[in-house]
Amino acid sequence: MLSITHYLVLSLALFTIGVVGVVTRRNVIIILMSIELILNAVNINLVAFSRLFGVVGGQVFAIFIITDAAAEAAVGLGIIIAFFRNRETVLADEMDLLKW
Amino acid sequence: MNDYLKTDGRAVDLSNEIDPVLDHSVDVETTVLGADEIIINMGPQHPSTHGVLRVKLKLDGEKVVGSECIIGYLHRGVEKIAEHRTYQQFAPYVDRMDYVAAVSNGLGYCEAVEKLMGVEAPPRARVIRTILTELQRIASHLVWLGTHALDIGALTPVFYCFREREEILKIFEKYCGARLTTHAFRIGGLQYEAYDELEADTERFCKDFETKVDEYETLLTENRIWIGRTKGIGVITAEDAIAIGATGPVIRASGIEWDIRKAAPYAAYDQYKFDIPTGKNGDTYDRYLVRMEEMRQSSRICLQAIQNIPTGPIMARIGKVLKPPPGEVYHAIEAPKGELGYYIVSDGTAQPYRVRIRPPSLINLQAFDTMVKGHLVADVVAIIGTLDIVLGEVDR
Amino acid sequence: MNIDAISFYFFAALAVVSAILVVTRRNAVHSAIFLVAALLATAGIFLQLHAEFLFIVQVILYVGGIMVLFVFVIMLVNLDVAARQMQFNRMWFVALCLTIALGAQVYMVIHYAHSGVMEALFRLPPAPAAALEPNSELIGVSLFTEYMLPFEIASVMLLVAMIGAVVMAKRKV
Amino acid sequence: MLQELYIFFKPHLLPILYALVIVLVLPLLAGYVVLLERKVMADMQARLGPMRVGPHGLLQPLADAVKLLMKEDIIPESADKWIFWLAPLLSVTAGMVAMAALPIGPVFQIANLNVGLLFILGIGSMGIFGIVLGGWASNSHYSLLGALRSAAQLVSYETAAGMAVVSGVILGGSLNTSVLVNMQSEQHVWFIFVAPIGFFLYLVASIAETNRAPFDLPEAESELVAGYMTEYSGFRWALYFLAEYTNMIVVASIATTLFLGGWLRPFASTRAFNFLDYVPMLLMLLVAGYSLYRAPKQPVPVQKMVMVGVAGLCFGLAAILGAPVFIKTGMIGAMMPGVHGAFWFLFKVGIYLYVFLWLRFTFPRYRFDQLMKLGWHFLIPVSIANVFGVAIASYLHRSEADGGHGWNLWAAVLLTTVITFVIAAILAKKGENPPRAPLTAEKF
Repeated sequence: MLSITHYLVLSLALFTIGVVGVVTRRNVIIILMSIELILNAVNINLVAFSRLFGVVGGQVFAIFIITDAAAEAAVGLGIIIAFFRNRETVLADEMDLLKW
Repeated sequence: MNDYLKTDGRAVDLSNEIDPVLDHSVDVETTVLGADEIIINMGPQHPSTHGVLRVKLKLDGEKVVGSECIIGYLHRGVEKIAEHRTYQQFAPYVDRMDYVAAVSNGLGYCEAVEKLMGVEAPPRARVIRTILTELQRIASHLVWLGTHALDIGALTPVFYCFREREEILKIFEKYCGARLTTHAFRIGGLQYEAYDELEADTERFCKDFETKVDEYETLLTENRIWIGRTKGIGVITAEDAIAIGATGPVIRASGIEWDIRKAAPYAAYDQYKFDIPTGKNGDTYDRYLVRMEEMRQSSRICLQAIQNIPTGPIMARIGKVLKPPPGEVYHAIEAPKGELGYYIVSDGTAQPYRVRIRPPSLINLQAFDTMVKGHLVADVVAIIGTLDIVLGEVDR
Repeated sequence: MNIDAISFYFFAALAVVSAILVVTRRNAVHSAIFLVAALLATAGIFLQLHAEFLFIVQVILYVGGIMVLFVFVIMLVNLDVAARQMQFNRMWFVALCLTIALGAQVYMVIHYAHSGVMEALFRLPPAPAAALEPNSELIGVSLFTEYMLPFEIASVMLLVAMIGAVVMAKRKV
Repeated sequence: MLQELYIFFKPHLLPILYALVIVLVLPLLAGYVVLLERKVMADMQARLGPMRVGPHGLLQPLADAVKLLMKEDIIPESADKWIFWLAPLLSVTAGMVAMAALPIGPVFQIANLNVGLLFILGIGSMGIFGIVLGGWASNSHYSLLGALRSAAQLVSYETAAGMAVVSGVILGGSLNTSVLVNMQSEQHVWFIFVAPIGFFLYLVASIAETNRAPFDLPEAESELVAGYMTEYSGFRWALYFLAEYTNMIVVASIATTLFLGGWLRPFASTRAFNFLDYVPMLLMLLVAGYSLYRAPKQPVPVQKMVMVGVAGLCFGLAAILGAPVFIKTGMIGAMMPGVHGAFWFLFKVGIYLYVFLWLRFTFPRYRFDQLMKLGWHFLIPVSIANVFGVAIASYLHRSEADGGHGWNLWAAVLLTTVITFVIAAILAKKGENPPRAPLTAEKF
């Protein structure tokens, strides 16, 4: 039978993959995508526990996290576009100027 | 291609040169974001450049900041051909210039040669010429309306327009056997006598046509999308239009009442009452309204003309071999697209020394750059449509 | 093996495999497609957990909204050049450490699940499915009563993010 | 083992059957919608349309399908092969999966989801990936520009469409499609009459969402050749086409469910209009009669046979539709809601699609900036105002016991509709260009 452990392990796996992506990739867009993975891992936990305890709060928080992900994606991608326009690159380690 | 442009004498930035045959696409990445100004290439194989017009557009984002029309893809050397043909032999060639208004082309040429020779077509011929030319004007405007609306995305008017144009072409076919490149007139008059039902056919068509124009107008004139796509698009002021030498509906939409049918009447136009519609704003919408009204006026002229077709000969007395006296002549008529002028120099032989044609499309096309500046790429299509150019005439 | 378990393992495997592909693909568009797959798999897990509303929010917002934005931006910033550049920086060691640390946590979770103080929690049977029915109504009521303030704050945050994104991406400031 | 499998699948048998029916019938249906479109277009443009394949072009869709399948499958050299392969599939799959939650009659529904309406909207919006990825994978400028336009357009108009849907959901009080229809039956009114502006907004937004004229910018042939489909040919192109028509059917179904009373007969709860039950049968008999009348006039024996076949099919349908009306008991009588529900649902979907086609052949095309302006400056504000309006109307109408004011429904609706309309008119006025000098045709 499925227990909460299954969800925790899945969530941790996704989280780890996301973290590895954030740390190792150079492309900012893929880094942002990895962050989305991390947020998703958190969502799985929240929903699993919400189901475990029969309380709706976890799902509400998951909705907030998705909202947050939307905001983050919008602003992050806006910055990437602005950056690309000025420097013609999307690599994280070339974003090494404080202003241009 | 590059060689051609170089010898053409224009300063062309070869770094931005795009092969016209293979690549007629939009440089997307730079269009959307990249550098400040880019150059894109439209045509010559593009569905809405009405033939083989090639337009180089300088863009800032999607906004056009400059343009250059590159023509000559349909150049056949019509003017040069004229120097090696007799006067009569050359007459069919002019039909191939503005092929959607072949009758008007022929009228201009025939009258120019007549003027050079000092003869005049008999009254009957002149009236029949007027009727056919006005029908041709309607047909030409119908083609314009259909394709222009199609470019802007209205799918249906083109079929209605071609339905009515078909009736006109049937009249032509009955008259001279040809529909498109008719060669309807001869120097000195007409070759064919009017067929029996010409009056009846014309009357039926014209009476019917009044309601048909109203039908097109219900589809477009008050339509918000149509207004949005045409009002304020491609504006040219009266001063600019005069400076460029624009004629026809293009200049009339800018508010100048210039129509050769009134200014220097030819054929039988001095006998008929008609109005010259003019616009005020010189934009695409006004040009549309002007042309719509012109169709009504043409129909009005036809209805007047068929009331009283004089009897008599249809051909002036001229010889088999035309040898006009040495000299030169310029004769212009009001073709559907504007002033169509023929400048003919004769050296007294049976072949013209030089024929220079002033095609309205070419001169009006000069307005393109003025019109297109500051508009979006999508408007370029509308502006090409509103100029009503025929590349066969532009390139000759 | 009931349908519950089958669907869980299916979606979990799909999510993990797609997630791995997200961080390893060279081409950003491919990464984005796999991220879509991973997000859809997560949505499947939500459905398996009877969180219908969240499932549909995940599909509409994440897949239909955020990911479209991602794909859009990837296409705007021409990546022909970027794809040929080095894709990974030299932080393998850090990544390895993090992976080991997180892996240790996984082990601990499993370990505690079978023995130790927290076993009771892990053995707790899930609440009956009816506890969260009807799902969307419950979430709606909850959002507009208990979580009213966070909800408003979230909407203000979205507004701010929207304005921020517009300012950022505007052509010439 | 087999027994276990049977027990496992038993509750899913009927949905699987329905799904099979949809997957098999949908391409055919889409093909015939194309034929309908061509015929309607031809009629509006004073032409005949397809006439060669089968009598009156009735077999044209099959011929088209065969032609498309036999075409060479071209994948551009520099395309991203597997995304190029995947993209059309994504589009079609999204459309077909969205079909799962549609209530085609009270019986015929694959999955009666609690969040059915959102499911249709959400899954349907995934079709956008097929468009964007296809445009990108083609590695052609026209395709990419078309795809980007398409994506921007879909995302913009999805907001307005969603808001319009919300106005219906407020009235129905549920996201479940069947419940929504039942609510319309209970309240004795289709929601189009309660939220007319909402319906209108949804109509406009749904046309834009399915990339149909006058919003067909992504495929604007005078500007972009064929948009994201430029590089596609043969079967893959057919898949995109199928996806487009599937999406049309899906949005029409949403509108039907939400605003047009779903599977309900017109005046479903008024006894005096019970004679409308005969309409489906009579309609079919009419079509059958016309087919028989035309059959001898067909030039080729095969075409005569096809015509007779069509007549036979229509007679069969008439029998199916008519039997439950006359025999109200037993098995046959029980078929009544399912069969007639499906008929009325498809009938309304057909009318909605006809409006699509009608608009397509009447209007010119918007320019892209005008399209965006219409979406963001007009439709979205109006749709938000409309949500408020509908909410206020339903609050005023609700009985005082429920915390409302117990107004007459029509008074409340009239009030809020007029207010919303005024807001819309103000917005529309604001967007207009200043008045200009009129045309003058001066006498010479």
